[in-house]
Amino acid sequence: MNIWITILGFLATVFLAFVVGVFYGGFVRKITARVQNRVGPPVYQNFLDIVKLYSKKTAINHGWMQHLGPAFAITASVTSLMFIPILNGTGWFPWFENLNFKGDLIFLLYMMVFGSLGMALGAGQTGNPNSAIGVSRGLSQMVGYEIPWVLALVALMLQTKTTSLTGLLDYQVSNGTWMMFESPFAFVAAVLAMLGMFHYAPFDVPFAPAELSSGPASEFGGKYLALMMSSGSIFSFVKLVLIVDVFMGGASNLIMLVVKTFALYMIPVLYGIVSPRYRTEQSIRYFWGWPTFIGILGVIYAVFVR
Amino acid sequence: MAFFDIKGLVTPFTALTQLGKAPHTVTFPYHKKETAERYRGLHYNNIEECIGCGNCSTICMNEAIDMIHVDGVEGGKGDSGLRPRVDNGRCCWCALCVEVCPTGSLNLTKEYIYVTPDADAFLWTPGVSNPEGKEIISFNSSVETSLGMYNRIPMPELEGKERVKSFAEVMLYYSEEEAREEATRCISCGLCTEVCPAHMHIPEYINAIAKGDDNEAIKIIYDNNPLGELCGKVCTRRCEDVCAMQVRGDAVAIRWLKEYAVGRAETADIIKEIVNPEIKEPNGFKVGIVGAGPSGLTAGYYLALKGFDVTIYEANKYAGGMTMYGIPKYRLPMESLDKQIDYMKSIGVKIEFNTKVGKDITFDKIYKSHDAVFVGVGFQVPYKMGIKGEEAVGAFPAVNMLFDVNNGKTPDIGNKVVVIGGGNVAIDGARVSRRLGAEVTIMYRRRVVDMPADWEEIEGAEHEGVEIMPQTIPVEIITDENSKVKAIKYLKAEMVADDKGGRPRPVPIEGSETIMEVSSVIGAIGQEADYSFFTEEALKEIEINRGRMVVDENMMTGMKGVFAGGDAVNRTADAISAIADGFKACKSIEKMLVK
Amino acid sequence: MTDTILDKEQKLVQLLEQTFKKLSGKVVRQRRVTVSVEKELVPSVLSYAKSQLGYIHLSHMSCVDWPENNNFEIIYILWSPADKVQLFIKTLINRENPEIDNVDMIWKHANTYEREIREMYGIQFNGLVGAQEFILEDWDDMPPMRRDFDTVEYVDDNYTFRPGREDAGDVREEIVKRSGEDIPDFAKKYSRD
Amino acid sequence: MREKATTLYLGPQHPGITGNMMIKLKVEGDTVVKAETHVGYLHRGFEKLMERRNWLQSFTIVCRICVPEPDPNELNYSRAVEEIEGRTVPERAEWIRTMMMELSRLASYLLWFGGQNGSSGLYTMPQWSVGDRDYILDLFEELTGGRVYHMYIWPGGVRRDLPDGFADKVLQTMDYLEKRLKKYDDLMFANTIFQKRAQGIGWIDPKKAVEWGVVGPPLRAAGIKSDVRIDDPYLIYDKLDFEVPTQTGSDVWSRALIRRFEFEQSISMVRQCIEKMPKGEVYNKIPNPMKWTIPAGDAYVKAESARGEFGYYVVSDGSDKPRRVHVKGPAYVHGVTLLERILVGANIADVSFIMNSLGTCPPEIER
Amino acid sequence: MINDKNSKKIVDIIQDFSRRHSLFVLAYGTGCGAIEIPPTMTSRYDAERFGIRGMATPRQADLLLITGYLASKTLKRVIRAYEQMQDPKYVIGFGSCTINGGMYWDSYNTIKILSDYIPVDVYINGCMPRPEAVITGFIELQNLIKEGKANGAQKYKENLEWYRENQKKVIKDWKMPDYNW
Repeated sequence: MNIWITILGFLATVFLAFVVGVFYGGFVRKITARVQNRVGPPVYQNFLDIVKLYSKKTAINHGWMQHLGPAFAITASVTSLMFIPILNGTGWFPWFENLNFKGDLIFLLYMMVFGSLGMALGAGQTGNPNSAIGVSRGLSQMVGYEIPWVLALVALMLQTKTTSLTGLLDYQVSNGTWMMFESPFAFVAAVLAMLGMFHYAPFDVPFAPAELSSGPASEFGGKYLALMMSSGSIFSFVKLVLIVDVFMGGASNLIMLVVKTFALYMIPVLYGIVSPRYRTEQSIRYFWGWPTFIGILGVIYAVFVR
Repeated sequence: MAFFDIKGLVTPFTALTQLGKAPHTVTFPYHKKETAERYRGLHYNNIEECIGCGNCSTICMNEAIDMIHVDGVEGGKGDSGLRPRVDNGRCCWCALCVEVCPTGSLNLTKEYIYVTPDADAFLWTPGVSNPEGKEIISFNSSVETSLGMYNRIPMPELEGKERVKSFAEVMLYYSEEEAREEATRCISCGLCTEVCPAHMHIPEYINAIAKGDDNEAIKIIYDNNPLGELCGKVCTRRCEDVCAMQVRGDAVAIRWLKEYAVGRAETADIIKEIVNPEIKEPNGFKVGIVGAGPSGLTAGYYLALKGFDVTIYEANKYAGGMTMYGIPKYRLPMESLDKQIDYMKSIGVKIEFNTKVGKDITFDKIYKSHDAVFVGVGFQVPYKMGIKGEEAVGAFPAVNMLFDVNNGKTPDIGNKVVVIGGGNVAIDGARVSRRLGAEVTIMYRRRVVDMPADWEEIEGAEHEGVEIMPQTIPVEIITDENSKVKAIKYLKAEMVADDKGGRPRPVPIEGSETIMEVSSVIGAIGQEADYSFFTEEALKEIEINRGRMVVDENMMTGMKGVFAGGDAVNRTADAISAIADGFKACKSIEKMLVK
Repeated sequence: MTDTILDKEQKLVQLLEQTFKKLSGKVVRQRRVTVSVEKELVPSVLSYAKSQLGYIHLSHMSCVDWPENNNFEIIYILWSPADKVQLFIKTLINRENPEIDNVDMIWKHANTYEREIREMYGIQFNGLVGAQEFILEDWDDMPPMRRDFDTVEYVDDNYTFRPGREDAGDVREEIVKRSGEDIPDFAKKYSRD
Repeated sequence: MREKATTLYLGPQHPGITGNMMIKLKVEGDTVVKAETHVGYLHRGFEKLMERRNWLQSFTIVCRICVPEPDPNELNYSRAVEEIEGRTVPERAEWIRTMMMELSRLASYLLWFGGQNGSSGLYTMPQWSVGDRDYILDLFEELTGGRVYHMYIWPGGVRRDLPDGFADKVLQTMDYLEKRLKKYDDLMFANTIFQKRAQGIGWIDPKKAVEWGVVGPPLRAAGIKSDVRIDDPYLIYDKLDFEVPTQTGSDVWSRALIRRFEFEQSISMVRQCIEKMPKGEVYNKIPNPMKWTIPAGDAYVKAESARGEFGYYVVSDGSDKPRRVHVKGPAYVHGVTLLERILVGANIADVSFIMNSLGTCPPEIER
Repeated sequence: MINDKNSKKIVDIIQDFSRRHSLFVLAYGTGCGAIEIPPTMTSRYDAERFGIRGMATPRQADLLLITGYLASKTLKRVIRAYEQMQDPKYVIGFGSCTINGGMYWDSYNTIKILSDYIPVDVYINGCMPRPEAVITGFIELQNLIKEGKANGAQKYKENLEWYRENQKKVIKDWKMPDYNW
């Protein structure tokens, strides 16, 4: 396979992820607005925001680590994207699967944390106490939701006896089933963990505006913020596709992909619209409660029942 | 807390049902919500209705309102010619300016959006900047809601039936409380001072009364009017015609407030103590004044204050001129005039009574022995009525009758009197006749509204039972064999619009001749001056035009050193103009001699 | 108002006057009593009212400047939920050397009032803790709530206003100009501002 | 292990702060160990300005003292002036004033629902309740001509009578709010997460509450039935039928419940006002405002605002300007000493939450 | 192609369009006009329709709303916040107080002319401006951006010394970090 086609294809993927992610953001704002009895911004509003932020002059310097933070974040999102099969089977972009390897699920787990850590370092550098507190909250919360999340994935791995995403996809496609039916407990645990991953209420603890201005992002404006928003958009797409791939049998074409990811996305979004924010320890306690319990159930189910 | 609160988890999701409902949003600017009927938006001022009193500017604690000249607004009597301009960089839209606007010309509109990058563009002249604002007036004030005090404190007066029994004063005048309350009505704009011939400091003394500083008020009044009590009782008060409160309500009772203030000082000594005038060292100049009427007294008073040696020559026994002899005592009691004249005497004004110039002393002598002469002779000789039978017994001019009555005589008028004329003198004549016990009818050529007399006087006369016959032209006095008045023949008249645009003229109706039996006919159609005391040389230099002396802006006649004032000079023919003339002449004399 | 209605109030005044010799009180109206005390007595009167008479709520505390008498008046307004009576406790302190004991051990929130009064009037409260600066920042003029502090003068010294309004006229002056009236100086104080 | 204390400045520019003030927090980990309120960012020197303005001019600036709830200011100022002067108020004006006060309480509570949830992160609630508050502001606009600054209640009565058809509009709005209150219940009060956030937070010791000067909903949440409307009835509250709810939790949750129940009471009171309002004059006219003097004297009047006892101490020296107007807002006692005390030991996540529950409004602290 | 003149124009147009339609407002209620910001931002008037939303920190915000009077104590913080904001940045002055002192013209503690201390792009009339007026102000600002006239920040940089001098007149104890421009 031509390396150039791979790179081109990869760029197309990033572009797709970016566009879909940003549009999703726009839809979320629109839906939120409608629940709140108002009209809301146009769906392309997030594009304008990002373009504008990119066009802003940036004259902040809090040391090199601050510059690296958003860079880490976008690197993490893009790298994760590289390892996730967007469409399964031999669809339009067969080369997407090339970067997958055995054990990439575990690699992804690390990769997804990497961005947050990068951000943490960058935000820590700014010297803003709000950032520091936000980072520590974000990391604490991550510790919370990673447990059910990992438990859910472990359950799947145990059940399908593979640590590769493609393996998981193949398993679902070949068996003609979705893992959410095969392993319901793991799915529930993963969805509950996902609530935390998306940082919508009640788990928007790290960014809590009324408490910490905007948390880690407090000192980031202009291009940095644009970078963070782009990375966030891509990253939310990554997370959605990952769960779709893992639990919902992937998608064979783009329309299916959009339908599945959007349906999945609505869970944290709608929950977020009607919920206040947890305190940090409440959030962690939440993840260590029912989600973890269900995750353990999932593992037990995988080991003993299947 | 339940271990697992399912209701608490689920019920919040019912909020999502709002997703399908129409938004509550007012999609401004595509859809504009109508503002309330009384919304307080940008100002609108009806430039024509506004009188420029500046009350809005005063009430505004933000000093947001300036009074400025606006193109096309000239100003004039009762209009300062200034219009409010609002600094929207100060305004807080409290609308107090609207609440205190005495004319109701200032309003707020429904328009409120004004956005600009130019911070200097927030000066807003209501009515000029938004001429279309009249249609969208929202917050306005009516007489009921406004903070203006439009109703005059009613003046206590004697009952009509009581009045005719004696010559007691009709007006009982304000008590202290009433005066304070009436004085608070004044918004101190000062529009009145312009039309006052003497330019008295009206807002200042009213404010002093409102604050309870009566003595200060007296002092302010005496600053340019030494006959405050006279004016307080009988002034024609043109000031009240232009009062800002009069636009939507009753004018402030300026005259009565003045009466109240000067009435506080009961004797000449008290006046002197309160006014405490600064009398300058004698400067050696001598000024002679002919006639102790209001103009002569005023000139004398202020000249005396300035150190002149003043002598007033008065033909009669008492000072006061026409105010003394022409105004009935129920309006102006004798004591009040005495008090003022005593006060003047106390500061050094000399008055030679019973000294008729031309008879007891020649004008020439006066002219030669003084550095300046002021002539304030007034109009004393009544006009003839010019109808048949005027010479009859029982037909006499009102002035003469009033002179007699004020001198303590009781003229024989019989029991049925007709007064001819519509001025204050006519009313005085009528009311005096009423007090002498006669049935009185006033005949006037025009309508009642056209009568030059004060409406209060007219009303007072009606209260006292005087019958007014408007549009009536007497043509003949019928006498009996003793050439005594027996009856009067008159015509009814109709009002015809004047071709030249003047006021409507009465035209007799053919064949409406009526005869009324009367015992006396009193004519009150005007007076003229008697200039016979002037020497011929003087008359050569002093120009007399239509019965009045012609003076320059310094009140000086054609003869050097001879000044004139009062009724014999100006057409308005009232006491306050005479006082103003005297004051002005005093200044001119001082300028001529001292500086 | 008959005496029986003011019973409660009069009893309160009597009680206070008996307990504290240097205290004079009067019933202003129903539900309101004013007493004047020496400033030394204030803490004891307050704590007595609070602990013995049931005036447990400090509604308000204020200060009024009376430069003509050369003193400040400090007012404590107490409220008794049981009696439903407002008790005004007033004391005068000298303007030259203004100090008074603080009472924030009796009511905690008196601290806030005292800090404000200290800053706004320059009155020293003995034993008051809390940062000196409360509302103002870097204030180097006279305490602003004193009557002799002229805020307009201060504004003129420190700030400017937008130009463009110099053409403003005054109605009275306009009339005076047009008519040639001459207002004497002693009358001017009665003219409209 | 003792963590290193960080200094955290909450404000003045901070989305979690109500208005424009600053709380300097000493934080160890997530726990506040010391809190210091810094105010003065909104100080305009009202009381000084009023010394320069005459009795009527002062009326237009008092409402600016507390922006979210201007009406108690107008009412208290007017009542204080009336008390010193001995001016009577027509009965209809008293009813209209009462209705204004209750409408303003509703508006204030709606804003508070928004603020409380803005700090808790339930952003749907502010969007709803602040949007609904606008309907009350529409009523105010209709009645007074102003949305926020009404300048309507003035010495002697109220400025204008009710416009035509106003009563119907009020009743319609009350029906609407009642309907919406059910939605608020579902979204906010029944919400497990909100309950978890609010319960046990910001506890005020009921035994010390009075000593700390606590007033209004926080005091009633501590189980003490104290309300100026029943303690010292003003306007026509003695003719209205209403209850004063109390709670015993003395935490944010109890305070929220108090406000929720009072919301219902206020709706009912507004309805009663509309029903029972007599006909007649609304204004006992004052003299020419530029010459209006008030005899010497002083008065302290208080009213129950949405946040508690709102007091005005007015002193007249017999001239046309006030000698002293001293405003005591409920936030004056809540926002400084009380807040500083109950924030100690709180989680930093709850600082803004607790501050909102006390209804801290900085403009009335510093004025 | 990128260096082509036409394409550059297109980039500019997109950039201007997004600048216009995405205005992040600094959540700082400096004065009483702040009470009309919640209605403007929430469901009844919903300024988010125009891409206007609140931002928590100055670093992220484009638009500073001076909602009425500024106490001199707040002015210090406002200047700090303004200088922390990233270019391009705009200021809207609300109501009378920012123009000529407003009703606090004789107060010892509030500034009178805002544009002496920080540059102001748009003024909105009112005390306080209604949400409709506020939205009109936003639209006016959008028009100014379109016309390239909203260059207050430029002015501030060019006349920094003049502004500093004015600022120091009011802020007596000048303890401010110099922000890297």
